[in-house]
Amino acid sequence: MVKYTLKRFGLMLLTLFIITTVTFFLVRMLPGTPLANEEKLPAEIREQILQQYGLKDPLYIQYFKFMGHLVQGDLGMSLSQNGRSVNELLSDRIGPSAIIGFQGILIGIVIGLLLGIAAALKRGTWVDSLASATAVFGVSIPNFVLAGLLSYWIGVKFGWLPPALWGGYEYTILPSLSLSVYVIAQVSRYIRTEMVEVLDQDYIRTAKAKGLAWRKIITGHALRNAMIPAVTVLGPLTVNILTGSLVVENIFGVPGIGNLFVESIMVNDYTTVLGTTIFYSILFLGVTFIVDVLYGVIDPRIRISGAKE
Amino acid sequence: MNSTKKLQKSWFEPLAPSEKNSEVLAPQTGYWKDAWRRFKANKGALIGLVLIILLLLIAFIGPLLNGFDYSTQNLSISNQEHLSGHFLGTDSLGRDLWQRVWYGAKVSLLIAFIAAFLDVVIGVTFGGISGYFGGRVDSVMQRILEIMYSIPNIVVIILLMMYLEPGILPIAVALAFTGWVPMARVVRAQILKLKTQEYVLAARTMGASHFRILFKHLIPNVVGPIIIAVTFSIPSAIFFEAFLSFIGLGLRSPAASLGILVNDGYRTLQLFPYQLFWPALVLCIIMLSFNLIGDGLRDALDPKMKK
Amino acid sequence: MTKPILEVKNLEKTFQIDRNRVLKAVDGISFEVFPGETFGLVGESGCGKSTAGRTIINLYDASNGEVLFDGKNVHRLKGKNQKKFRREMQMIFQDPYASLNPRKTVMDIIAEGLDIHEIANGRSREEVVYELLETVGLNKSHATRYPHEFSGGQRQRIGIARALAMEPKFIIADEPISALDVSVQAQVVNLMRKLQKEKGLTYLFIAHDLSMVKYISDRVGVMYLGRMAELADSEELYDDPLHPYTQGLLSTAPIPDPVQARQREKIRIKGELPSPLDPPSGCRFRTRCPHAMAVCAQVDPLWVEAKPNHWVACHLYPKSNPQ
Amino acid sequence: MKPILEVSDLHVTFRSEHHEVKAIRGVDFTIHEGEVVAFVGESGSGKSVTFQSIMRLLPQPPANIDKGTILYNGRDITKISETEMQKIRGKEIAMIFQDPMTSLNPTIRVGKQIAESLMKHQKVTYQEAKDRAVELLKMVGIPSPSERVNQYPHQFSGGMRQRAMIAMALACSPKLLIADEPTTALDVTIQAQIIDLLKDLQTDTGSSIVFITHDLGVVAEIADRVAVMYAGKIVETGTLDEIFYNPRHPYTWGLLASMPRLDQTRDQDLASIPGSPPSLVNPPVGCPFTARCPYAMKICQEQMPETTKASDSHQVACWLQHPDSPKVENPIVSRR
Repeated sequence: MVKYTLKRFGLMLLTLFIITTVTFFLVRMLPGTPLANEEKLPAEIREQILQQYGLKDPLYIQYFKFMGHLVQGDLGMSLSQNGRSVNELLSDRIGPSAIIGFQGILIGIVIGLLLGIAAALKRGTWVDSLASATAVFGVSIPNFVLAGLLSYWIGVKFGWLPPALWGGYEYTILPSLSLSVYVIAQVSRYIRTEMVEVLDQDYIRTAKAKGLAWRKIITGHALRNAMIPAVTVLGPLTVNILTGSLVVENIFGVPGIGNLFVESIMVNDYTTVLGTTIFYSILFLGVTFIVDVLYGVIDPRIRISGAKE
Repeated sequence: MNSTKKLQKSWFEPLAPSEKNSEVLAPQTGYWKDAWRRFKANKGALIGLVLIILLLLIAFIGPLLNGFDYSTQNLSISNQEHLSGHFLGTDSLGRDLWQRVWYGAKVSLLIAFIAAFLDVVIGVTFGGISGYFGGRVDSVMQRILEIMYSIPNIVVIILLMMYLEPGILPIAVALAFTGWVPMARVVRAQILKLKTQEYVLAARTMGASHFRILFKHLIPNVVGPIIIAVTFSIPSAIFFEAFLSFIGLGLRSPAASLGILVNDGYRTLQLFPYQLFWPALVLCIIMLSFNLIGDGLRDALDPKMKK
Repeated sequence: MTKPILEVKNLEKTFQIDRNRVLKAVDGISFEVFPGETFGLVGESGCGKSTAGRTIINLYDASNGEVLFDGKNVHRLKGKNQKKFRREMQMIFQDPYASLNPRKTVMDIIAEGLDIHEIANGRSREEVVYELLETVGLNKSHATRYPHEFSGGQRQRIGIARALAMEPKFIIADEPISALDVSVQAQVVNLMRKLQKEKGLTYLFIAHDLSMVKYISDRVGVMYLGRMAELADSEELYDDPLHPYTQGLLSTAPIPDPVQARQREKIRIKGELPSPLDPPSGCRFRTRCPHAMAVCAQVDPLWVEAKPNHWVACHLYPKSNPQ
Repeated sequence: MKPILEVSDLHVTFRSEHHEVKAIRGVDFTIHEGEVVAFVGESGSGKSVTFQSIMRLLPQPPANIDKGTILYNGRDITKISETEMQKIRGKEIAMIFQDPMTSLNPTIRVGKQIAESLMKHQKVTYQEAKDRAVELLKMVGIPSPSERVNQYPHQFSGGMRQRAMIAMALACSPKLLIADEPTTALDVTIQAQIIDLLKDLQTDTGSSIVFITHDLGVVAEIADRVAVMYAGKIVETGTLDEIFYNPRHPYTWGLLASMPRLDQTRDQDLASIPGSPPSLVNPPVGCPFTARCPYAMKICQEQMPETTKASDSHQVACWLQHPDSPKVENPIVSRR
């Protein structure tokens, strides 16, 4: 188990290294200069700024410098926001993103779980149909459309919740909901499939033959075994929340990292784009790593034999 | 023996072998015929299929129904929701929305199809080689796949789009850059499973070449999962295309795609919501249809692979 | 005495499980098969009998030792000889569901060998297939159908027809009946025996069911954990089993006769099969053997002819003891 | 001997949207206290379905008991509620299954899986139940049971798992144990060990055992009485000796003759039964064995044969028993 964890961790670091390197060169080789928007600057000031950001060095030197700083957790200075470091920008923006992301995933998982389990237990009934309809609509309506609809109807037309911007808690609700729909769809579909499969297993029949009550079989045997593989869906969900946050934050004007990323792309702020990409990669790789390890911990077949089948 | 009424003696004569019902075979069904039967039984899938066919028909015939084109601006009739001849009204530059929606739908679908095609080519080749040859080749390719899989695809697509000139082909390429990974995983897993099947061993004992085994035995048996994966990669490509346009990295006006239209619609959402509504509706219908068809195909082609 | 058609000499087959573990599936077995006979290879799951069969037909490379078919090493064949070997030796598989490609018609399945080797001998492909279908007790109308429309027994017949299409001399039957229902098993066994008589085939019959192996085979080899424990004529093996493992197998094999079942001496093999990844030292069977001695743990018993044509590897027989 | 389980006219159908499979088509039998009854038949003959439907283990739908009574100790258990049934399952009637790999929950410790049954039926604490589980594991011959009780199923070998299943089934000393092909997935040497174990436990506890198998060799080892099933019906029942040495039904003849015996010489062909069992989607109106029967008569195609008695314990459902039918000698030479 320890060996397995270390191996996963190593692979994660390797992946991170590759992503960082590729992103670095990709971003640095982009057409146009970072200061393209400030062409009116006098030549010497331009020179000075380029010098100051180390952009005059040969690319490989820049790369080593960048990696050196990165290891210390320093993502460098932003090119568009004078005098601010990317770290600062990220820490300013992480709050709103974390709130709506976390709420979105929480709502999604809770509703998705309930819906999926209900559908599996009541196969072929209206609950099942409702769950599959939710699942297919949930994955079919893009979050940028959904966000717009929610903002327009609930925000503008009915005025129940603020349609945009960032203030008190009520401002988090619509963005979170927009993010959660896809999660509901994925989780309910996945849990239903797993649950149906588990309920079909021989050991459920054994439990029944022991005289256990149905409720006990569901909670003691079926749910537990259906949830183990369901843990793996957390990885893809994180990516989805992340993708969603880019547009959802934009539409609702949430001052989060997604918004920062899109803004930085628009103004060619390379260091911020690079920093945000790395931040996202770490987030995603971290979640994947935790999921992998968690899977090993909760499934005794892996925990004890130390190998996936 | 109450029901033993009048049993005639003659009934106790032995039956000739020809009089016995010989073994009855199951009704003759081919794989595709069978799959089509199961697909038809799935109402959702059928609705999806009908919707997408209708939508394609309208996308091609619809624009002929009024005399406008998708790019001509006429500021004097901007933002008109109800205007004779303009079925869906006009946008902020006075362009005909009906024309723009269908033009955009075709562009989005084209991008999706190209991306899906690239997914198949790359994914099947990669997954097939990795799964079939196994051993060291497989472990190296497997590592690559793992790394590709653990990079958030949206980040890669965005970075690529910053690099590439926005256009139909570049966008499709950027989408395929990460899109082939799930396909490769599916194909690899299938080939890995199939190649130890006894019918493949039987072919090998008869001296079949790698080529024959791959193309006569393995690929035909992976076609089902490939089709399913393609069906799901199309809505995903449509989504990402729209997403890119939405954040300003995709196609740009005056070109039209569903993403651009949705994005334009947002600018005027508060005042003219219909400009968001129509393109969004078409976008959702396309996504919904393909997802429904995909679900139906999954049940029909591969009853065991319901994940 | 006639020359053997197949000679297996000290055959070994190992699989690398991961960096540190090696599975010795077949660990140095030797036997000969003579033209026209049926050689039975019997043993429990994990004894290496199927791996042996697959190595003999060159689905796997041999890790050590050699397999001679008609005097030629099957793992070194090239070009024309290779092609000839692929026709002369055929295999029938265990699983009637997995051994036929679900996407192909019976016609294409049976004709696969004909297509690969481009041999229809002047007759049309259809004619050959129809004739083969008749031979195995099916008929023409079955040719256009798909495997899933057939019962297990019928599928196994299709598998046999596919092998026969190559006009082989030698057929390896890898547990051909163990997936079939009892009433259908006899059909397939009778068909195989009929074909053997008509076409002068030689069989290597691999199975775990001792009574069926004994019935169909002229000679039987008993395998345990990758090694050959005993080899003799089937009657001889039944009348006078020498190896304690064979004795145990014979006394535990279910017999459909209550009186015999009650009367026969019961030699129970205790314990369970050790992991093939970590087999016991010396004699592989010693951990479960009622007669195990100190020497069994230290020394591998030699493979010796304890009685004429009756070979065994067990320290109970003095010649097996290398000292 | 007191009857413990009496089943009469049991009909079970599997219904799906497209078709109906009439899996059990009128089955009658009685199990007495302390006896071992083997149910023999090929796959699809309905032997497992019969007992899974008695235990109400089949998901409904698609399965449904259309007709019939099942008396357990004189009480019709088709009429009782699910909660009542739970008190019978595991406590009165226990069951073990074919595949010990999949029949144990992979994520729960073996000891807990045994304890569950005790906690449910005997209202003991978890600790007491676990102590008892150790004893049970010891009883079924598992070495170092106090460690094994805390392990997971994947840490057990196949034979050990089947022993654990048996321990679980016997936890509440059931009156009837249904063993559904318990040795089919095991190697011959392990199979013999499990049969010995079941025999010993049966002698010790005096409970009745229903032993479902397709292997007549196993039947000969363990059974007191035998019921032969074909296409959802019992075609012949009798004592072990009656079935093996004086069988009356052509299907039983065929089954017995198609198995080679260890002392069988090679020159004679095995008697085989041609063809394969009929589909139960549209089962034949007459005797289901007609198409494969060498002695089939016209009446066989038309009408289901009545069950007739060959002796007090021996019943056959075959038209050959009718006085008007031609006399057919049992083709199998009695080997007694």
